Amino acid sequence: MATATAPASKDQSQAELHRRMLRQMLLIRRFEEKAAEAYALGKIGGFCHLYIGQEAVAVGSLNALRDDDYVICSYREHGQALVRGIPATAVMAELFGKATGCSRGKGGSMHLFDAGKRFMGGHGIVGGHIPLAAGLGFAIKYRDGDQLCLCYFGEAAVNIGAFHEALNMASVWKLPVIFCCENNRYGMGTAFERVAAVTDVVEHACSYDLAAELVNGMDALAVYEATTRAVDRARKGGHPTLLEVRTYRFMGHSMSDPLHGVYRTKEEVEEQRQRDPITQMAHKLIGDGVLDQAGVDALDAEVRAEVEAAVQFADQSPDPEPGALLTDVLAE
Amino acid sequence: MATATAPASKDQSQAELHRRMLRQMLLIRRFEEKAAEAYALGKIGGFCHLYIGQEAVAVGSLNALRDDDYVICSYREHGQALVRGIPATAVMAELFGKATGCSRGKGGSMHLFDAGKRFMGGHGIVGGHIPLAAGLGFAIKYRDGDQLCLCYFGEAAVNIGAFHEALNMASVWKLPVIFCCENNRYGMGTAFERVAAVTDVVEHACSYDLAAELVNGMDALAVYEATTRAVDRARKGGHPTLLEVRTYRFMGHSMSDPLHGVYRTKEEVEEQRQRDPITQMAHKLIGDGVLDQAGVDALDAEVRAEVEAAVQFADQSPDPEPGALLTDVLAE
Amino acid sequence: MPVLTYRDALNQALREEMQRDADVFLMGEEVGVYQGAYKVSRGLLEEFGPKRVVDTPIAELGFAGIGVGAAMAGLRPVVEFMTWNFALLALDQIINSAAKMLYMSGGQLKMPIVFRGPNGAALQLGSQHSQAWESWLAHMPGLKVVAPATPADAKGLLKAAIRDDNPVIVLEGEMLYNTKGEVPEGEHVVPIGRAEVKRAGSDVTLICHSKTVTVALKAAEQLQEQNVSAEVLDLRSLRPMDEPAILESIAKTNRAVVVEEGWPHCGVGAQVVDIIQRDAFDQLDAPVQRVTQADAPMPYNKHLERAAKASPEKVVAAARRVLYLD
Amino acid sequence: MPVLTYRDALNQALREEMQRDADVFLMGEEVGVYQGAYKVSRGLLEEFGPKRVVDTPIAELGFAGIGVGAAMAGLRPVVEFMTWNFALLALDQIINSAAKMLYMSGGQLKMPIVFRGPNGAALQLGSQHSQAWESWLAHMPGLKVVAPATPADAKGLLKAAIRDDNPVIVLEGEMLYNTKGEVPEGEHVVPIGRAEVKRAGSDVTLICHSKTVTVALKAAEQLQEQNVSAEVLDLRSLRPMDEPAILESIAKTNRAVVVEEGWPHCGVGAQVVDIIQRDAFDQLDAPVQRVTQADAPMPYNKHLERAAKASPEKVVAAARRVLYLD
Ligand SMILES: Cc1ncc(C[n+]2csc(CCOP(=O)(O)OP(=O)(O)O)c2C)c(N)n1
Ligand SMILES: Cc1ncc(C[n+]2csc(CCOP(=O)(O)OP(=O)(O)O)c2C)c(N)n1
Ligand SMILES: [Mg+2]
Ligand SMILES: [Mg+2]
Repeated sequence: MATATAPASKDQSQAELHRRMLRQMLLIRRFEEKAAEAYALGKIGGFCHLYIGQEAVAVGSLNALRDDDYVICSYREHGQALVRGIPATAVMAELFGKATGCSRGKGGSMHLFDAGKRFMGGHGIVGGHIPLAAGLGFAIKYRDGDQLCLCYFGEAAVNIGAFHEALNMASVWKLPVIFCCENNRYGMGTAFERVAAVTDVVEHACSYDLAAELVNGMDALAVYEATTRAVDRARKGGHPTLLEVRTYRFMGHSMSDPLHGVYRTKEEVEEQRQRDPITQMAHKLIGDGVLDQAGVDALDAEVRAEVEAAVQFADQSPDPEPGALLTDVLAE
Repeated sequence: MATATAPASKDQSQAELHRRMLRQMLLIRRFEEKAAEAYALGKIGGFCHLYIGQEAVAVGSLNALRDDDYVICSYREHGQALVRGIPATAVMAELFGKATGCSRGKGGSMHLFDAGKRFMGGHGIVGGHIPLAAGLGFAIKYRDGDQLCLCYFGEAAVNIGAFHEALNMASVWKLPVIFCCENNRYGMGTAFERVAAVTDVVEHACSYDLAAELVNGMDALAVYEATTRAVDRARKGGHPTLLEVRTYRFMGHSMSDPLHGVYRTKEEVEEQRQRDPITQMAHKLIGDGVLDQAGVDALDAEVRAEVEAAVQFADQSPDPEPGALLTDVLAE
Repeated sequence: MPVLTYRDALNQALREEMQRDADVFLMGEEVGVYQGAYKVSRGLLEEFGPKRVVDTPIAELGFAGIGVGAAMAGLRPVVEFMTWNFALLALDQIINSAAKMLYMSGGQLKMPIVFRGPNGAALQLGSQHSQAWESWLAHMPGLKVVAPATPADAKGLLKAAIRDDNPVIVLEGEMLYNTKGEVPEGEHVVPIGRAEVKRAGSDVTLICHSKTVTVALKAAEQLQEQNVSAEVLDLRSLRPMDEPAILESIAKTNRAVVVEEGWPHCGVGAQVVDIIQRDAFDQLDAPVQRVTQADAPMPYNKHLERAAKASPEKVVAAARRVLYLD
Repeated sequence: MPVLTYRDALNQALREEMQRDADVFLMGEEVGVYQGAYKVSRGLLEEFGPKRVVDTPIAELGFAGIGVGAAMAGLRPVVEFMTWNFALLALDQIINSAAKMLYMSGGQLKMPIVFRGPNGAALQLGSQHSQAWESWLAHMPGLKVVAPATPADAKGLLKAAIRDDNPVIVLEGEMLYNTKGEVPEGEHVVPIGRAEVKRAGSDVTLICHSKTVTVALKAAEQLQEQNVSAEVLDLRSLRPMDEPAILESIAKTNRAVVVEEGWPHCGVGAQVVDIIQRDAFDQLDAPVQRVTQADAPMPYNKHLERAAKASPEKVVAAARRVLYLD
């Protein structure tokens, strides 16, 4: 994930970064589309929360990290898992519940893990992983490391106590943590303004003396830049940051939720789709001369093949052995 | 508790109010001193948190309320119970665990209740009663009442999730609640600045769009006035308020805690004692010509007698019947 | 008698009680605009308006406490947890505020509140979303705990819960919401604390509740084919527990299997065993057997999940063990 | 062998493990500057500094989660709850994060964390501060749960807990902190999962743990005067539970009384009963009896409180019942 920026080749490496970011966004989009198909076919079960519409957030932010930084997410984490470099095969196999999945088929869509990639999970209790993020930051500081922890959560998590307790301690102890709130306006079927007294999430930074930034989450580069600033603060002295990234989810809350539902209008969703972060990024890259349309199409074809292969891999992978039911309950 | 203010006798009724407030502060002080004695004698058991030093808060705020308003407190609630009009006899008997206590001997120092006086308890889990206060406000609003709920808690409760969840909902639903934070600088042995990223509690009002005021908690009249303003806001349209009342506890955290301990200096306690809210109030009343020193002494003698009688009452009262162990577990 | 789903039976109970008593209101996540995460509250916002059907933020501890506060003032809140998994965050309010309020106030403050929502595993929801909390909740004095298995009991027990002056925990089953059954119209209140024989039998008693009633009934059918007559006793209430009904059945069969959804260690079934061995020791012809969830967090993979859950096959095997048939 | 208080034995365990392994740290309310609410951490701040002895805000859910996060990164946190009553607020992190992390990550993330603090009633602390949580915690797969009764076990089990790669719950007793006993110096690790006979006997087994060991030992003395020889079996670990030790004792005495601090319904004792009746059915000469806390919240009044708690008298009476002496 580390971005090599030798001064001589700055433009080139930047073009490379942008190209990679577009590819990652496409990978997420195609992956999620296939996941939806597989869900409809009953190959994936349980709750499955797609990331379509929010791709710029994971892609923009994770590219600002180093490989030895920690990442921790809510249950809407397919995108982050892919960008972090967990192979699409292992992520798809996990959704299929297979032994080859990144959590050996025991976690599922909401609990993707890859300890080697310092991807510390998908977590299912809203807000529950925010203290864990502070704990990862605590461990870094304890060991005098210069890593950080990037933590993703939805705006609805701001209403729950764990968020506040964790932000306060992260600030008191100056932990190297970036709290990245993906404000997609809704928690399931509830518009944020119906349940939050103050709808600018960044406002909460004042109560905890955190650095804060409000970011356009439909613009991967804006997210990249804001995260880079937050990363700098975290590495130098561990000042934590609260990022509020305004984004939108194009699909229902989970696979069992209709596309727009009663809580938002079809028109609103259509309007938001006009701001598709992938189209915008592709447009920019074409404008910058980094890629032409054919180049974009080629990238898309590439990721489609990658996702197709992932589905096949997942489909053909074995289920966990029956004995797996009782392993991993306790470590030896 | 309601203050009758017919215009003609405004000065007189104000003098009356101030005299009553001084008497109430003295009552708390003498009550607590006797409670400490009784504790040393083993007549009172368990945790016992004295209110000495903070008298101006309960007295200043509760005098701004009506009889049909709700009051709810933490475990440090002897003062509020007395000002609310629970007889000293019933409060002392509760501390003694007697059947005549305001909670029939089953609650103890931390769980004083008087439903008739709308005194909705002492509660023992830090922050746990703050949502209950919002619920009482919810019920008032549900019934289109013009009452309100006044809720007391310490500054350390600001670090716990329940505080945040409750304030947010109270604001979203515009509940008639006054959140009165008694900031006495310490939660047990922990100075607030060691555990809170931002030490001005009022700052949290911004995150929840609450009205807020910072108040000198050593000045009963300042507390009275600030509370009156908050009461007005609550009755008209139910806008909730966060009051931060700066005060100080002259004694240890509870009876088992030494007077100053290792977490604060003897000098600091001595210095704070110079700001004794009772001395200040007496001084003001003498200056205003409401009372002379003899008048103050007479008040003091009166409350001493009242407290002495309370101790006797408590001492002579019977324990609950053995069968009480298994009653009140469920309502019929 | 009309045939309703368990979901609609609950909906009917809520609607009727809200019509009957203006102090009853419903609050929780997604109960209003969204019509309920599992549609139990469908139509209620439209009928009763936002004052009585209150959408909350995701703040289980906070809104449970608001419910308790409202009950202190005499309202009769029904607090919905989207699932009981999330109620873990609200336990302080359920236990320390609701269950103890009457006691620690010396009998002054009643607590007419209902906490309800789906409990236990559904399908492939993974470790954090598949937990059955009945033994925890049943442990607590000051609470009542019910776990209806059928649409009729769902309606009748929810109505009883709402009318009760104590905090009542209603454990529903996501997997039960679509099941159908006859439901008496109007006034149908099932008293809390009474078990019911769902199928009579004479050789062995299968003691169960909630989702495991279906499991036990299927097992009873399979046992019938093996010429074993199993009685299926649905506890319905877990606190208080209907000890006389348990003992009566044991007096008849002298053998029992307890089936529950939760984990084995300190589960509700252990308490049932304790009651039986203590008060029917001399009538027992074999040790009581238990069928529970595997002693592990719930795995996501569907085969592992199936293997983790109580099943008719496991109940049949346990019954054969208590009958010394294997 | 040196005689230490239970408090100092715990302190010694913490100190030795912190000296031994730089990844071990202690966090919680008042553990540092204040030297511990019950002085278990006395002197540790001075020896190890504020990096390793961390005073937290009152935020049980948050700091428990920070501990879990630190353990995910490989540190070995010891999280102190001022009392387990307050840990109710942190259960989501203990259950949903700590107990399930290894499982739902498919074996990738170990969870070497200890949650400890006093559990159960002390004296006159009232309803919200007098709760014994062992049956709740013992219910959960993914946790280990220990409840030492003596200074030696306190040291040995805490050391074992800190070295364990799993989340271990250490239930201490406020009423035990001042009790004294011989404690082996240095390397003294009591394996988790092993009960211990604290007094040998042949007529009846008194099964107990933590504070109730003292109660059972006193009862055994009184029984001795009545010519009844009682064996006192201290479970020490509640999860895993030492089933062989229980069965071995029953094989000898054929009779048992289970004594616990918690409430009766679905308590730990019910599980012990289940184990005994299932695996020693034919050896039992009488139903197992239980002595528990009264099925009510804890009252403040001292006489009522005394009546609520398990006592030697109640244990003696129960023992006489299982011996058919009354
Ligand atoms: C504590 C808790 N309460 C309720 C839920 C059920 N639930 C799952 S996701 C969700 C909405 C969360 O919204 P948000 O945080 O905005 O994230 P988004 O889904 O928009 O990414 C809810 C209510 C839960 N998982 N945890
Ligand atoms: C959730 C919880 N954690 C810990 C405690 C133990 N405790 C009781 S009072 C207290 C300090 C509270 O301080 P503050 O809120 O400032 O109130 P004060 O005592 O100063 O009035 C603590 C830590 C508790 N009762 N509840
Ligand atoms: Mg959202
Ligand atoms: Mg304080």
